[in-house]
Amino acid sequence: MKKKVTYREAIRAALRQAMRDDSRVFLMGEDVGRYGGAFAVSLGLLQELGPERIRDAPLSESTFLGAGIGAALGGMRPIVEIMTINFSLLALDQIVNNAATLRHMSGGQLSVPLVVRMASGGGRQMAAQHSHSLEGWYAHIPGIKVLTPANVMDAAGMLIAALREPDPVFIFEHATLYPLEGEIEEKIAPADISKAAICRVGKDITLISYSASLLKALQAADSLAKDGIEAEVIDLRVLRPLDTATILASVSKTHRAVIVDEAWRTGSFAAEISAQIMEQAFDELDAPVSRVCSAEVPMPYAIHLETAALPQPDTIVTAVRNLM
Amino acid sequence: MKKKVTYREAIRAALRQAMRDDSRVFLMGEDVGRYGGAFAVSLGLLQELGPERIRDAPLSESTFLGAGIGAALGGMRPIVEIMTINFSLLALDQIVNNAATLRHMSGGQLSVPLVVRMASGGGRQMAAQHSHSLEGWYAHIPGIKVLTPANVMDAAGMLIAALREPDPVFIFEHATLYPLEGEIEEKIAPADISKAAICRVGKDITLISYSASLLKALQAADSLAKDGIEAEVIDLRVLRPLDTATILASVSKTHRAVIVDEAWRTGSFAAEISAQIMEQAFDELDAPVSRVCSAEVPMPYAIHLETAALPQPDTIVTAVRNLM
Amino acid sequence: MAEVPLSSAPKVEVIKQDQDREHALFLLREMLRIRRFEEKAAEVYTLGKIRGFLHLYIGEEAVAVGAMQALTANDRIVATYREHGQALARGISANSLMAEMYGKITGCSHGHGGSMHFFDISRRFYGGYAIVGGGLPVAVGLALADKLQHNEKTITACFFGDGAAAEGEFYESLNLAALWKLPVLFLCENNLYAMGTALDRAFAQTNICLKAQAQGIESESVDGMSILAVEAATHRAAEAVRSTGRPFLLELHTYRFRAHSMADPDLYRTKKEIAEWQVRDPIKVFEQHLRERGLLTDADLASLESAIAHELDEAVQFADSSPWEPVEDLTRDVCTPEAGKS
Amino acid sequence: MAEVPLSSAPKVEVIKQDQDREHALFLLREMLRIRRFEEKAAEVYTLGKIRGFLHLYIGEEAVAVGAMQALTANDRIVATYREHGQALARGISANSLMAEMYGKITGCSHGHGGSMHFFDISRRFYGGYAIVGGGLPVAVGLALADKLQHNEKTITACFFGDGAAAEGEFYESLNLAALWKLPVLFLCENNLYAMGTALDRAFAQTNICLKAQAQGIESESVDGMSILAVEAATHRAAEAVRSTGRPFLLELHTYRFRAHSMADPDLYRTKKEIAEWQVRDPIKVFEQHLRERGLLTDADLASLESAIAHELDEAVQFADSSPWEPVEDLTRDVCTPEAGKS
Ligand SMILES: Cc1ncc(C[n+]2csc(CCOP(=O)(O)OP(=O)(O)O)c2C)c(N)n1
Ligand SMILES: Cc1ncc(C[n+]2csc(CCOP(=O)(O)OP(=O)(O)O)c2C)c(N)n1
Ligand SMILES: [Mg+2]
Ligand SMILES: [Mg+2]
Repeated sequence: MKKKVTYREAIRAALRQAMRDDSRVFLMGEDVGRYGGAFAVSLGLLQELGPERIRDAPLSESTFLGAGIGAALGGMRPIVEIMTINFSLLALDQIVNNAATLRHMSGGQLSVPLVVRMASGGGRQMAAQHSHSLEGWYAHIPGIKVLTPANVMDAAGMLIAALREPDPVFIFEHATLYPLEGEIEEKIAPADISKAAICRVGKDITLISYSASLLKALQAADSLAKDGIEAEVIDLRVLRPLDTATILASVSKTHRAVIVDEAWRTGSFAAEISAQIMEQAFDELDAPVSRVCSAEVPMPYAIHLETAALPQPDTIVTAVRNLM
Repeated sequence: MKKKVTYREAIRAALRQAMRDDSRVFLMGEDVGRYGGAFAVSLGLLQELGPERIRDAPLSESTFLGAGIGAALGGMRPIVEIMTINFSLLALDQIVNNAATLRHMSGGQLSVPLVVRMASGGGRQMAAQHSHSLEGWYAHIPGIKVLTPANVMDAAGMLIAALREPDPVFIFEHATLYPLEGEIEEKIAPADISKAAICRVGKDITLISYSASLLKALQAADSLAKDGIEAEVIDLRVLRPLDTATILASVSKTHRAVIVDEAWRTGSFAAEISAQIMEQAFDELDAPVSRVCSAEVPMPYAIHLETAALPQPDTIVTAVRNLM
Repeated sequence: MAEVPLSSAPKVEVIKQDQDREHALFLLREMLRIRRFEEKAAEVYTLGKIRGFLHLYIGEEAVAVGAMQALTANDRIVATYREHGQALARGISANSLMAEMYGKITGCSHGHGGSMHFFDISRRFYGGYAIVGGGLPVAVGLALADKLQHNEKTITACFFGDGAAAEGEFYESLNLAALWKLPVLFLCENNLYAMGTALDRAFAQTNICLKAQAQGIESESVDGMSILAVEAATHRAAEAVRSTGRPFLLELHTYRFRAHSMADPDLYRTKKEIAEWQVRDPIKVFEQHLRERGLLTDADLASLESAIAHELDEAVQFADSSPWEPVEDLTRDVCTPEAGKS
Repeated sequence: MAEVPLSSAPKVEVIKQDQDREHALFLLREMLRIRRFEEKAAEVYTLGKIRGFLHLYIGEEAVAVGAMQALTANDRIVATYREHGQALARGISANSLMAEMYGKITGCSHGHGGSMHFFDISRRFYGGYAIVGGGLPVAVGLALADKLQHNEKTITACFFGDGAAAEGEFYESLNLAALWKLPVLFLCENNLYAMGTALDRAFAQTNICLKAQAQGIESESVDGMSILAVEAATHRAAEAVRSTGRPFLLELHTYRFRAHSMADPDLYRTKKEIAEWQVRDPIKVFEQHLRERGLLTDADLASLESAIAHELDEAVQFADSSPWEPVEDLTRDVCTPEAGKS
């Protein structure tokens, strides 16, 4: 039976289900308990599941993430919530040097079944220190998986799937998506976390995106359709390992592509996708692959500047038109 | 008058000159003083310049880098040495959220004239936690400059130039380059830090690289020349802001390009260069741009595995041949 | 749960002389300005004119106002995302703060920062840091610059919360300041909560002065609800920093009456606890103190309030009518113009 | 500079009974094995067969050997890049350690780690962390796993240096362990230097036990040059952790006789200082102690040495003749094979 929920509620339902189904699973992070989570994702779970399973951590990102690694090594299935991706910079050493590395460095003796969730992205006038989109950095790190749910079903299903992985999985929840509505099953099934999704079928151009930018790409596709341009829209869903096959198949059909990525343009993950298309589908291209990314500026607070800094449906439309 | 020195000595000479010329300049970092620097770069400078100018910092990367930001705001010209790029992960919050951001976030009131130096890269069997090549992450950050000296003259001249910049400059010294020999002037002039350099002129293909990988690209060019393939070799020198013009001019001449980058392939800075060539020189290309990067593995200790993980002259040659 | 016994009366020092009356009214006015400014900000926020995060300081006014009295125009200030009080007390105009929160170019950070990132270098106000703990190393560095330049009477005052004292950077910063003997005045605003996490749920050892001591820093705990206690203690502490060149940590016991931010439903504290602290409202308590001594009349208060109301109406008016930064300038301030080369 | 007065005689506890002799000779042998293993490693390093960083533990053997006696097979161990001593004392074979440093697939980490990254999960030896301070949070997490799984008698022993106590993660980790009441035994190997930086050049307050106290952790300082003192103190500390479920910090005052690593010219210490500490060589002192009590003869020692020499010759032989991992397997262990799905 399906039920209508928000993205936020979907994650909460998945958390609840995971913790009921597996006594090894627990959640820790700043204000996940009494406060209910900075984005109210875990609201009520402390009362339901108790303080051993829903653990409020002191402000110490590096250490409680590292403790998640240790707990995973010790037989648990921790879910670490870092309030936002901005604060994850404080924990990046533990992520790169321990979480992602221990398995290989130990000659395959260890696995780190750790799930890390965090909110990311701009669009809420949170200014320069609270609006980062650094998923692309994470996608650079061997040894981890990077998930970016862009809809309610994925928000729930990817968490369930992540908890079955033997290696660290990072889930980036875009902060603007929490109120998004959609449906989940009563019993949440694990999402397929190996494949990108075709969200809209088209023949003229491929729009490749992920997370909240995907919604903008879909809006752009709508308005392009009015002018007779049929865009195929791909939700990458998983940035690492990347489902290149789905991208290449689409580009081989449409012969054109625009990548939409909320990260700063230079060194964005959009560049990686562009490079892979270049390397593997060069002969299929009728036009250069282009990118719509964020302006290269620490996110400004003022609404008009923030709007201008981020990818928008109209800038996507313009990028598409420039290629036709 | 020129003198023959190593890369290490060149940096030391530049440090000495900078500190003699400008009383605002000082060096701080772990073991820069009594120990003489983990790579012996500052050996002897404590004795010459005293402990106020050559400051040994406790193990606390985030804080002494942040203190560098504050000192820069307060009127000094600090040079912060982070022993290696691996440890800079601990300071990344200060770098992204403060150093790179303060100017814009303050509405242009502040400038942060901070120079940060660090060793980077693999090739010395230092294993997974001491062999990172994350320059590409730095090149993603708006508000900073990223320099990668690949020869002795740049090692010295870029430091002098960096100290004249009003904004944060990050200099990545590849750990395998310290013994490299070359010449510097008695009085070191600031290097031009706006342009890439053509290190070898060719007509058949463009090899684009930076830092220690450049030397491998040059070796590859040598062996390609024996087979009649004339490679043009570009030393990027500055990753941010990128000198796209030099790249485009060369590719427009050779119509083929291989990028050599020691970073893990997925999400490497090589992808950015490939994407830019795609966007701006698509019609010039006779073959897809390709990349030679490191294998996607935390750097293994064993020599044969490390060698296999890193770009090598022969893998570059193979990549070139595949495009011809 | 509360560390400071709620029953303890605020340790106000007696105002003895007549010429002190002016100063006392000044302190009261400054606290009231902050209170009314924030009430206004909250009001405008509900209209959607201010957006993003808005962290109110209401209840903690004695800390910013009291501490600021010990600082000279040369001293430097580093604050957090909860810095309206510090900014006003430091003399940044309500106009430019309000405009900043509106995102206007006339704002103190040109609309780039918003509520969390106030900057005014003419007042040596170095921001507005929203990564918890992130301002501390910067403050240490500012003090290092002063030491190296022999600015011998200049100190850097660094405000931060109890929550920040859990972050590693806090310990690193205290150690570096103590080790290098740097003139930093660490001002820990201990309001007993970091968002929804009470002090004793964040620390096994809640005594922050003990942490300072373990890093080699002298410290003192003060009733942060008493403007006179804060003022006196900060004078002593600042004087210690100025005369020794060494850091000092002042822990100010205070309480925020409002939620952590406008987004916070405030479910983690009891109404009773809040009410108990409201009895110690720094403004009410000080008013009472002055009235008892015949230093404040209803008329005085009315005239303060009306001047403040006027100031704030003007600020809103100013913010409302100010222009936006041209969108073409979006990336202008990312790097310093080449002309700025030193 | 030195915190521990050099003149103070090692506080060895007297070995009273005859049956203790066997244990005493075991302790001596374990320390000697480490010493000789490292001498051999240094020798092989100069031949270029071991590369990368090599950090010797010589002088500090009493710490690893003494501490290890208090740990059960179920306890978990987290160490640093200077972990040869811990690994040997934990029972990982010299063969697999030597092979690891050669980069051979028969090494304890399949040649992926080298000297800095020894792992052996069968011994619950969780590595080998080369980012200073980076092992502490992992240790806290291991202890959390034990607590949550009600492994009531299991503790996690975390070795780290004095230098690590400057990193923010140290404070954060101590706080988290204390706050959540986790069974971590923090073992601070205070050898007075972090590379070339002496303790009192890194800390304004050099008392590490005071730092533990400020984070809410019980602690004790011990003469780390005395195997019996270390053993006894670790037994007490481990027992405290086991019985209370709470963390404890033991500070072990010790000294490394060799340079920080093979790459270090060791210019920051005086020959005199090193010589003064060498008088307290944990092996020499313990030998002397046993001889004085008639528990050790020249013949005993010769037989220990010859057994060790044999073990190490074999280790070198083993490492030399072991195969390399096929280069095709370069990325094999980056992710767990799908089959490993739980
Ligand atoms: C590194 C980091 N982690 C988490 C947050 C989210 N956050 C913002 S304020 C805050 C609480 C800080 O508490 P405290 O330092 O006591 O200051 P107060 O808000 O009480 O003034 C938290 C957790 C953040 N901004 N930075
Ligand atoms: C975060 C980090 N910074 C710097 C280094 C370089 N480094 C390696 S060991 C070391 C000294 C550590 O000293 P201590 O913790 O006392 O351990 P010891 O070497 O004395 O055993 C330093 C600075 C590192 N590995 N990690
Ligand atoms: Mg607080
Ligand atoms: Mg040490």
